[in-house]
Amino acid sequence: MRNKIHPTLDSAVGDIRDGARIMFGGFGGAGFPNNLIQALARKGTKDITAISNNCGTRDGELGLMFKNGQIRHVIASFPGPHSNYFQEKLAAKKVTLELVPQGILCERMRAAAAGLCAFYTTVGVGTEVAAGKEERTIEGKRCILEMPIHADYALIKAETADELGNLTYRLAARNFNPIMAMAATTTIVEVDEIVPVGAIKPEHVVTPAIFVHRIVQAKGVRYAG
Amino acid sequence: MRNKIHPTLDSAVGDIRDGARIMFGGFGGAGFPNNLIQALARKGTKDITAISNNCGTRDGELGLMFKNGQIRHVIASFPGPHSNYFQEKLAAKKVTLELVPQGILCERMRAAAAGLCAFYTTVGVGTEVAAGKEERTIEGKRCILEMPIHADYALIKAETADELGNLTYRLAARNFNPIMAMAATTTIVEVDEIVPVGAIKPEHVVTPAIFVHRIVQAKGVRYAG
Amino acid sequence: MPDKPRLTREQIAHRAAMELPDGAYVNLGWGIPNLIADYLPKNVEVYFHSENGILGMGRRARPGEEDYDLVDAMKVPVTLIPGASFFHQADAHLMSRGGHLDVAVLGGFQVSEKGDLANWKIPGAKGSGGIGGAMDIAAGAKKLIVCMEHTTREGSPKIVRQCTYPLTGLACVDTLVTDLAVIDVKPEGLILREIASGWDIEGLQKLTGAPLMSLGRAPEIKFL
Amino acid sequence: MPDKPRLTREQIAHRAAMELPDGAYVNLGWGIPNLIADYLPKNVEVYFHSENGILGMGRRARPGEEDYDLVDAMKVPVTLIPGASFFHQADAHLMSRGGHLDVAVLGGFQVSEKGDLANWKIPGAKGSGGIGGAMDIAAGAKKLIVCMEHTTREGSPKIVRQCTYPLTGLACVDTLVTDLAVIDVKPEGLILREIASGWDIEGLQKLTGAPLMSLGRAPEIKFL
Repeated sequence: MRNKIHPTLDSAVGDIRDGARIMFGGFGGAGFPNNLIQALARKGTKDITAISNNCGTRDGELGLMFKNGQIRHVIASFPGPHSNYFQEKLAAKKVTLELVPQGILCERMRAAAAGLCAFYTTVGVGTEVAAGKEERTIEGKRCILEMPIHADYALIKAETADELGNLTYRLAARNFNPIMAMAATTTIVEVDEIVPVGAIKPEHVVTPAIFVHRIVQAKGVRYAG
Repeated sequence: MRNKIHPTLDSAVGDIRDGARIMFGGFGGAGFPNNLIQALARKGTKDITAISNNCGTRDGELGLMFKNGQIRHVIASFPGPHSNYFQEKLAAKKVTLELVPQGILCERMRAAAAGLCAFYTTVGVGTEVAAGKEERTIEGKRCILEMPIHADYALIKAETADELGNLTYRLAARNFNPIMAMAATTTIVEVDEIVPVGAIKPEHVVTPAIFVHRIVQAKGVRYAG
Repeated sequence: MPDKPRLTREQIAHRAAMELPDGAYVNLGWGIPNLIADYLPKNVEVYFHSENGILGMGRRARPGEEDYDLVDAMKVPVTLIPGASFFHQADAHLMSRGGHLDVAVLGGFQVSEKGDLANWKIPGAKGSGGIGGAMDIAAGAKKLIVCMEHTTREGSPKIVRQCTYPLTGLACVDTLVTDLAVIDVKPEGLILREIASGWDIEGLQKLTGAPLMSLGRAPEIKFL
Repeated sequence: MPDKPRLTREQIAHRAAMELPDGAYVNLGWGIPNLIADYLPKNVEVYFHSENGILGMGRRARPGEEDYDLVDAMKVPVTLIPGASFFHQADAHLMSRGGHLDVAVLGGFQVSEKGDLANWKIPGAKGSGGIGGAMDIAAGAKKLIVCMEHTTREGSPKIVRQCTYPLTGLACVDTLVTDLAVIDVKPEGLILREIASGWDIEGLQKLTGAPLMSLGRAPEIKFL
């Protein structure tokens, strides 16, 4: 049996090299892998392409990554007015941004996860997000072509992992985490609790172990802001 | 509150008109809406386009629909060697068939569910299923364009529904059922048990109630073949 | 000369709440729409969807009741109603984009006579801006209601022939509830359905950047 | 003249089982691949995926133990190992198509020297035929192994320059395990890795419809 459990947060992110494409889970303060983000800050990986719904808050979530200047490019749907470190770096042209509608962000990650090459959607037609994208009419509807978003790593947060890597999530802390787990080449999860194999009922597994490559238990750091 | 619970199988399928496009859940003997199928046989709806992985067995599952001559066109991945009534009708040109790779069948239904217009896949490139489909190369990969599969109705089987229509499934009887529930305009579910609202933990719901329009309790008829 | 009275933000929300049919699955956007849940008629039960993966959202959490794993799309701690469910964000947007929501209510900066919506970015505003879930919801809801003031603070019409702000979606708005009127967007144009007390269509037209039509004299906005 | 001995179907399965790395997520197709689970080396733990939505499938159910809600892709009642999970069929094929399976093992009618696979339809056969999950799995697995007899019952090669049977996928096969050889499909061609006891490459080539290459003398197939 492959042992996926890492003893420390630092070992779990230990091989993430400069220039990596990384998905970061979480939405609205819930389900962010804050402890893994802090480990990545300690490691000092640079030139990251970050794929995340938000760009963090002053002190929380991805904020630290921008404060440290570790991120070069962002793919996000709502960077957020409180993402001050991101906004500063963007204004100073030290970070570039691709804005993506939230559902299309999910869908492009899922396309990567599912081995699809591209898809057509009506979302964004006639708006700024259609710029540079192929447009055509299908079944009478104007639609644009959207490409998969792949990543080298997903850093996610779950409530419980069993020792094989099956995951469950608490309440709305689920959000982007299961999608990113499926989409990235290597998925690293911080969890509140690791339980023995068999402790999660097979019908209750949300992210099957096949999508999880590294597990680390972390005391949750939470940011309400 | 909308009451989704139907008193009888017959009332649950009562408005299904000739020519309807219907998805039928189930795979390998598990999770077939056998009681709803029998009600549809009693009703006698004709010229059905059936979307289902299999075409039933001699006595089971969709077999009855073919025996009765109720189905005109089938979209399936594996009609099956034991689908004798289907094979007879096909040989007699009383039924037409579109064969679709199983995962693409799922994905085309999901595209309908998710409001996507079309998608490109490498699956089927260079094979019979690519016939008549647009081909192009994306990121160096040959791929073909696949269209959503919509349906007027999904007839599915779940283990438990709460009174709002939240569903859970037993073991591998889940299979196509949640996908079809999302893809069809009207989803009709037969269940072993209807439980009070709140009896299913929100994290354990597999098909949220938004996808379920009619619920009927049915004693399960099961076919092992 | 003081203006005639207009609806408050709460009254706009109240009037919009009356558009929700019993049993509907509903998504409420930022701003005025977020006030709607407080004004549901007693005999109407609706199910609130949040694009972060909740169906069956209840009222906001009271002080001391907050659980920051249970927040809405505005990051505000909420509660659940019995029969709620959780799912991941892709399924949440499958619901919004795939036509599963009966009604979505969004805020708006501009709405065109064709029902184009601009609600995510003010030209020239500082910062990155952010789209969030608005484009998916606008594209996919069975019925889209926009709640907004009828004019900008400077008095310019927000209902226009052609949006000049960055667009959220084309021809997506079905109904407008403003502080002055309830207006349906139809193929033939903007149809005035109700008008605020004390106003007439001529006065309203002056504050509206696209032609308003009316089937007879539009009744006053009333609150249930 | 009786032929030299060939591997039995069970021995093909046994040899293919030795290709599975510890911890791998694996899908086994119909036919010979379905026998592989019985031949896993003791120190190797793999997780079996079934396209009807199971990860962590165990052995087949014993008489009296059958539960017809727990069947594999062949409709045969199976069991679960601890740590199993269920998911819907779209997620099951997201796994197969999206490159999440470490190894898939399928049966084959024909394999070309480029790794094209034909395994779903015999030309001229009666009935509808059926694709099932084979095309998705062939397109998406990280490594695709095909298990089949080296020749048809009539003695014709099943390894060919160009498939004449309806195709399952293009350039998808990585390794072939037949009753006579283990062969890797490489950009430079078919590389003989191991050969059945008593056979040599010249004899094997006569039964193979495409050129075989070998790095030195290929060793005999041995069983762990």
